[in-house]
Amino acid sequence: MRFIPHTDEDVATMLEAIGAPSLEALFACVPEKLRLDRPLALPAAASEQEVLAELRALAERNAHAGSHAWFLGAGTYAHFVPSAIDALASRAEFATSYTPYQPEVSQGTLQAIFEWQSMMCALTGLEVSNASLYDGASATAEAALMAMRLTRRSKVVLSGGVHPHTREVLRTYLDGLGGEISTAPRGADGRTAGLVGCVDDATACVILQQPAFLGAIEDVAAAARAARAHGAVLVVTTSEALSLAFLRSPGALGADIACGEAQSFGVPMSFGGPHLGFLAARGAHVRQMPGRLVGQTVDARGRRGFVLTLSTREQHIRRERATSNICTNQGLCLLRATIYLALLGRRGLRELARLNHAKAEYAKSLVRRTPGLALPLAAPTFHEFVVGVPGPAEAALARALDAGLVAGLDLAPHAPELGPALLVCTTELARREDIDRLVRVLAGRSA
Amino acid sequence: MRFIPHTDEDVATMLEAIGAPSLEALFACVPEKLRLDRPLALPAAASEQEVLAELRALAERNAHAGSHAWFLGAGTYAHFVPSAIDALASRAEFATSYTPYQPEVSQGTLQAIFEWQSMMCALTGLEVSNASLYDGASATAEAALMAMRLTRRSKVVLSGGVHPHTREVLRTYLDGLGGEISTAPRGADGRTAGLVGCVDDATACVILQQPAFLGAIEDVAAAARAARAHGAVLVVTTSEALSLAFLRSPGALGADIACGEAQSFGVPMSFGGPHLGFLAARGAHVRQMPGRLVGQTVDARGRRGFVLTLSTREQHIRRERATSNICTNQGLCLLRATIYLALLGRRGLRELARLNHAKAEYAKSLVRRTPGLALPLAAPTFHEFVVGVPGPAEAALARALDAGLVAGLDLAPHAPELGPALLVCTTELARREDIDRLVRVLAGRSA
Amino acid sequence: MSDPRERVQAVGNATTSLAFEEALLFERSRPGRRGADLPAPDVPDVDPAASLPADWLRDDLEGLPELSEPEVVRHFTRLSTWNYAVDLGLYPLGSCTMKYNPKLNEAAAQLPGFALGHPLQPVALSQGILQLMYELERHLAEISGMDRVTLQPAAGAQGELAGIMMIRAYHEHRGERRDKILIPDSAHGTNPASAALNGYHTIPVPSGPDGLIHPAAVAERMTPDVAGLMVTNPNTLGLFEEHLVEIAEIVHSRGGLVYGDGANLNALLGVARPGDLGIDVMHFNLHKTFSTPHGGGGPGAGPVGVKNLLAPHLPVPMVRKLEAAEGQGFVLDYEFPHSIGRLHGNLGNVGMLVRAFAYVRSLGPDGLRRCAEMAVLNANYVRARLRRSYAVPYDRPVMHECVLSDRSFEGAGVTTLDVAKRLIDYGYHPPTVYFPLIVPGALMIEPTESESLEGLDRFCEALLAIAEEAREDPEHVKGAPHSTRLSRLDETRAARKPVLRWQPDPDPS
Amino acid sequence: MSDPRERVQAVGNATTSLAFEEALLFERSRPGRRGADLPAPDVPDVDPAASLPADWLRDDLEGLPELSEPEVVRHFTRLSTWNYAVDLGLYPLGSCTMKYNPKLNEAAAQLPGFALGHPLQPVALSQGILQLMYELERHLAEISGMDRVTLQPAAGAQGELAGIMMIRAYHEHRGERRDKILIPDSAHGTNPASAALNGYHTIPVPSGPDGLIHPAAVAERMTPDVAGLMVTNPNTLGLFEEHLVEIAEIVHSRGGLVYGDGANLNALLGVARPGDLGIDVMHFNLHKTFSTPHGGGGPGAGPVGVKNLLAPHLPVPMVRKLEAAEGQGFVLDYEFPHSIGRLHGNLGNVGMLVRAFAYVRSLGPDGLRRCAEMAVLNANYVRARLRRSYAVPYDRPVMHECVLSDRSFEGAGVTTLDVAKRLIDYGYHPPTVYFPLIVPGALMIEPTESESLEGLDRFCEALLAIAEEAREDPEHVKGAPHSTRLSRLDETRAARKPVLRWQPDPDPS
Ligand SMILES: Cc1ncc(COP(=O)(O)O)c(C=O)c1O
Ligand SMILES: Cc1ncc(COP(=O)(O)O)c(C=O)c1O
Repeated sequence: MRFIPHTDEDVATMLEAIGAPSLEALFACVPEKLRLDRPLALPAAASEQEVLAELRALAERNAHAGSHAWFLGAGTYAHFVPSAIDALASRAEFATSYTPYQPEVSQGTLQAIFEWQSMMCALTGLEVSNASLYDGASATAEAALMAMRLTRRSKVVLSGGVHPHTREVLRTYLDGLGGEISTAPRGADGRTAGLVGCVDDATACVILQQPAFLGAIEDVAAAARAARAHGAVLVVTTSEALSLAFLRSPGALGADIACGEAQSFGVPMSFGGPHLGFLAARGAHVRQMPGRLVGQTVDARGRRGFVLTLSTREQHIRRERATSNICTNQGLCLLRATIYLALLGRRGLRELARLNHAKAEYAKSLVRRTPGLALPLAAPTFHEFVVGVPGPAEAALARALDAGLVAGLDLAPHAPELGPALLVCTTELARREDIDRLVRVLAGRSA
Repeated sequence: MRFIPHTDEDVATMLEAIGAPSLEALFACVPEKLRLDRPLALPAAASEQEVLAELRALAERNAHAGSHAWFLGAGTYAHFVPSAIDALASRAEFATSYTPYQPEVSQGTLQAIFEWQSMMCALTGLEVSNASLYDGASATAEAALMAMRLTRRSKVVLSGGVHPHTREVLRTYLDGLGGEISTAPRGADGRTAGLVGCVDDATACVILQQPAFLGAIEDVAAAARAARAHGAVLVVTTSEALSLAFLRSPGALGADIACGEAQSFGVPMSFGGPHLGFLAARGAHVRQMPGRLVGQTVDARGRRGFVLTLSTREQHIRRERATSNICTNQGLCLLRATIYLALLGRRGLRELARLNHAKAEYAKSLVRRTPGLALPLAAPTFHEFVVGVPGPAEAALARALDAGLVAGLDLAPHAPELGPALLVCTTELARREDIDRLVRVLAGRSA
Repeated sequence: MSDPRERVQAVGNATTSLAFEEALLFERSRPGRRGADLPAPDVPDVDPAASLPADWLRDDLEGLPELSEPEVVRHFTRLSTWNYAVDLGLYPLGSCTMKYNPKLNEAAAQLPGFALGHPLQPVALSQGILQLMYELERHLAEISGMDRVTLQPAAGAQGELAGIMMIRAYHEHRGERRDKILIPDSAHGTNPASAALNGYHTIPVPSGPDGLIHPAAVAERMTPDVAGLMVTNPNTLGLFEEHLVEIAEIVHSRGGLVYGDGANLNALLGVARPGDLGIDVMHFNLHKTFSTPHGGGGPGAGPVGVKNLLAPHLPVPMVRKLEAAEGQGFVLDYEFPHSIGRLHGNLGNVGMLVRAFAYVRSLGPDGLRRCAEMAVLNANYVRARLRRSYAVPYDRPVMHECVLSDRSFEGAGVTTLDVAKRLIDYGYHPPTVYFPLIVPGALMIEPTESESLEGLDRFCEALLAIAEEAREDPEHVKGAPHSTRLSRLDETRAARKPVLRWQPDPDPS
Repeated sequence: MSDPRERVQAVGNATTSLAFEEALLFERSRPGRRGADLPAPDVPDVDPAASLPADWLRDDLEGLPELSEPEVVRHFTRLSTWNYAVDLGLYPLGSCTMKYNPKLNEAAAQLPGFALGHPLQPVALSQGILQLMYELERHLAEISGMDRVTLQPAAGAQGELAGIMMIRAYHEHRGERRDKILIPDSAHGTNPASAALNGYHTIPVPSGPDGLIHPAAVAERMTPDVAGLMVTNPNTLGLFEEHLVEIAEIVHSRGGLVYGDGANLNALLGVARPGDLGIDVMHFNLHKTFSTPHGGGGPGAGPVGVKNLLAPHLPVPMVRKLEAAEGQGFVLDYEFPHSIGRLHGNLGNVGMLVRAFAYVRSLGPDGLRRCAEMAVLNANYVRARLRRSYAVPYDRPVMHECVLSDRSFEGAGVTTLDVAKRLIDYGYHPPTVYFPLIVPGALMIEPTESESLEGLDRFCEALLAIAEEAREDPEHVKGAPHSTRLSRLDETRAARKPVLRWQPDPDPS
């Protein structure tokens, strides 16, 4: 066993020092009859060479953003990841360390988290950001719970534009605390309609996704007014953090909590996880925030340093009264995102967002001009939008696949009322010629 | 330009400090008419995303040991590389540092080299090993030059079993110093024959490759006697360092210098380079050795440490009288090999060598039993051997390729006298079912 | 007594050396620098203001830095050198199982077929990963003695949440209203927090003088309004809950269920199975027992195993292998009528599942059992070597970790915190401190099976040297660490006047 | 004067911190441990003694260590922390061009289609790599103004060897016997060494008082038995050889050829081309100018460019693009009748070629020129900031590097070595020292274009602080480095009593 150093001699020496006759004896406290009297029924150990071969074979049976031209987004996005991120995030000092409980030997992780918090404040237009939550869906659920604590109310008004999975997770989380959810429907242009009607004085928060699941860019300011009118908290969530570099910040538009998924910032899609949930809020609400926070301080000799702080909110101190049960979070994904934002920087990130938008506008312009295809939703979009296709969406996807394209998400389960339609996303990875091919095959013409 | 930090403002500040009116002015010392008056005719800069896409496309147009079952060796071997090697050798502290001229900030590299030297002494059965040479071919040429210096003789007796490329490189290197080369032919069983006849009192060294290019295991002791009889130096070179774990060490069998290629120790094949030349010798000959040497010493406070030593042999001190002109060598490949040997260790490396041998013996046993195929050379082998095939070797290779196998090296250019034949190698990567398929397709039967 | 630096050098694990300073990204930023370049646009540029109100648009990203790639690389490389890590040395954080993280796992997870796959791509295009998940579920079920396992939870705490939700669903489904849950006083903070998120009131169960929970204590509290018991076995003292079966019977007999916190499963691998001990539902911490890296605070993965009685309540989707009749392959299965719903936005932290799968395949049944044996051997060895110099609150053989305390240093006024900080000077990460709460001044040491005999000896010599220092040179211990770039950071100040982000001009002081 | 540690902290680049000790592999070894496991044998085991005499076989590998994978990983991770590196800070080694090594290059080189390819696989299966090599040859030719470029040499010195061989072949082919070669006294040691390997006697050419070679000095020595001149431009003083064209004419007019040592090409990228300056043959150091990592001493790559007159003598094989008539693609070309033969066992250090190709593609024409401009700007800026505090032997504008000396500290008895070692305490790798030989106590500083203005300022402040220390606190400077794990290793002892390997019982002392 190459992972375990013990030789038989070592074992003997140690048993002797302990005063135990045998390894078996170390488990004397486990009642005889409860011990497993057989080897576990698992495949026998394999060598590194064999395990890698087995995993390669499995991996090769998956399609991925490297094997096809990729237009599938819907909450998980194929963006380019600069090589420096893998090189740095794989450094053992980052990857094989624990949560930075001991600041003297964890300043690397702590300073990086502080930098992340700072940049997320800048992007969300809010004063406090935590050090990650599991993913965008649980971050949104945590935001709702936070709003319920802040308002001591239990009603949540949910935009129909929130990602369906996020809505499901929200239901799962709220169920235990008697939170009730009412959903504001989608208007004809794709934006959330009739929010105002749903909000009342029992409403803890309004949850709006920006951009909406089907791509529409929502009117955050209007939602803020609707929420504020009843003393409710406005939560703006996003499943595409890059949109923060494109749109005015949620904070600036009146959101009290901004949360969501930051996988787009240098985290591989990896079949949906590990990704990176984030949550930012107004300074006044910091003590109700879930998740870890890193703060600046000084050491015994007055030198600047960083520590985990305000932990009285957390489970290991506050236990059943904690703001959340989260312990292990998404540290290394946060580090990747911090490196990503440092590389892209103040100008690069905005330019990237604009490029993503321009690709989508180009694709939409082709769709508009292509008989058989349609853009059923009129609202402006960022880099993702709905395309109505001739005949069943499944058939369109299959045609695209034959042409080496993963064309998008079949909306039949999510928005049947739109007829056969796909949710299509264009990031910087989508080359013009791929977009051209996509439009041709969706329209039923040969690639 | 993401690699260059200078902003226009920085440039202005710096020009001012220098007192230069413009960047152009910094090149005033370059006569006007000699300056390039146009941009270089190169493709325009591409983004990281584009460059990676371009390189992926090129890489995908190459076959490789991951895309086919691999039986091609002939001096470059497809062995499994433990994942820990990439993880450690890619650490910036190893990869982005220079030759360890300043020991106080280079102990990591220095200690690793010292460990490498120690292990190569153990493997070769000699007292001194250097810190790498470019590759096995140049290492063999350096060994010949070293022998010429040691003996003040200029005649080199070369076994016909030495890798043809190594022979060519040797000729290239010796040409400038008037070394003359005579070649001992290959005997019917594949081993070098008539060495004795070639050696005389003008012979600086006898160079034997172990195993020989066509796989035969040579009689090193006999060669040692032949060399010793005339005061010549015996150089034993290998293109498969793993054989050192299978066969009695060259030193133990009478070799004065052992050298060759250690790519098999965790260095990727990478189309032939960078690989890892090594050279070890008797202690008495250390001052005639080429290449860097690391020695143990103590620091100002008496603590053990390591430094580059005996540099008076080297070009930066001895200049035209140096033992070699080598400066930059194969440091990071040496590190990979050091990690490899540390992982495989005293037992693992021998077991691996035995496994390689067992695979070859299995393959040979099939070949023996297969009509149409033959083993033209009778001498025992390690993991590589010659297979006579029916019809042109090219056709056999093509058949194998259709079955997803890279079957070996066509020997037509190297040993036409053997008729249509392939040099076939089986490492631990060759699975039994692949070997079975190989034998079937070579025999002309369907895979 | 000798010079403090000499004492450290005598143990031979650590020294001091050159280290690098590094400012914040924002302080290194210079307008106009860039660390990434974008592909040349191959589509017409579009002014967003054409389709959107100008005041909906972002005009600037003030607050994001501007650096070149070399500066960014240097920044984070330097930061990394300020961290301690498993790859640098023994990391005895009790309850965290800081075992070696095989490099093979990382290589596997980085394969494009895993790293670049999309959670919503058609299952026909995802058969490789679905098979891996299917097999990993089978393996975890066998290891734990559970019937089904959901791979969705992103960490142990989310696993607890899911597990307690299933217990709640189970009772509700049977029309029972139970609003309390029993939790031992030695439990980890996530246990009560997860219960609370389910609306449960938590009833603490006191540990006995031997550090174990006793049937009587449970029986007394196991009233009809109690939904169940959350138990950690081995518990956070590193002790095997010897009465668990009897306790489970009590809970079951009164209609309750038993949740098992699997954080300490490493001690039981191949030796005993929670499912055979009366546990109905449990979580795994793949980032502990199954060697996926902790990443400075995650990501992890917290699969949850259940007995069949809870299977109808599992979160969806699960992975199902098609019956021969249905054809070949794997699909996502949503057919769980009484499911608690979805917990994760996607399929879970799949990248971590790949690593854990590689680990299980590498170890096999014998290797897994060897882990448990060597982990327990190491913990008992450390205990044996230290028990004469450190107070051992519950002085009996342990499983994978042992808990010491600072009681023996009260005289000298040296605390657990001091010992922990001083250990840093000797080149070791401190153990878990002040947990479990039932041990005042706890020092909780979990060496894991990855550590060698000599490595443990050196570690123990450091702790023994500190015990001596505590008596002979207490001030030096109280001033520790002396070797690090920063020493004793002021956590009170951080919390009293929180500075949680960098700002162009942060208020001074 | 202030406390030495405070002086270091004032510059703000470095401090001291915890570091780890680590013994030799052999000292950590324990019989029976293993760090790798082998695939289960799927073929019958074979006793080698069946086919080979027992005394030809290896019975044991005594001297190789036995460690588990975690121990090996820790060993080398700890070792790595003892190194300085470009990714940690400025690395001003003159003549070594320690520029930033883009991570993209590494990612590209690791693609299986590059890393796992075999040099002897049929060219039909290697079209991707052959195209890359073909294009890289074209790019290097354009950058240097040469006609053809061989990619075979493994490093600069092997490139020199190849280049001088071609010069020799050229003369021999024309029936001329020339056995001398001219080399400036400022040349790098590999130049004379490479010439000597060709059997040439080297005739030193003295540099003029301005640090340049002068036509007269060359004319004087350029006799009919001289094969040519080896010149480095910019030279090792960082000065552009202003008379090179005239000098080349002299050499050519007397039947000689001019070899250009391209180690300093970084200064000329896109600004001037050696081929336009009269150079007939030159080498490139891809590990300098083209950003491939130095790896603690290689591997590098040293392609050699030649004018057409030398092309017939190029080493084989070269890569050739098929003519339209022959079909599509690339082949290996052996048709060089007067080739000097083969230099490398295979095609060269291909992995480095991939990295250099990625670099050229990333920078393009403008980026390459920008490198030269910023490299020269940085060197002149450092010179400008230091020239008042350090002796500058040849005080004129420089190209990519500047050479200072310790003359100004003679009084205090502080030497270049002392300054170099003290610079370590400030967190910098020392410059190249005592080279070029013509400058006593040379400090040769090459910042490269990768360094920022603030970075250079901090570096200069360190050197200025040291200059002050040399006067005010010379003893402290002579004792440096004070911050490192080890200080001032005894090189004399190492050479006098060489211990070049670990042995079970190394003789004491
Ligand atoms: C005993 C115990 N339970 C639960 C947890 C929580 O697990 P996670 O951090 O994976 O959420 C931990 C983690 O420290 C633990 O030690
Ligand atoms: C001026 C000069 N020439 C030649 C060389 C030798 O190049 P390499 O180390 O690549 O063999 C060097 C390397 O330091 C150099 O600086």
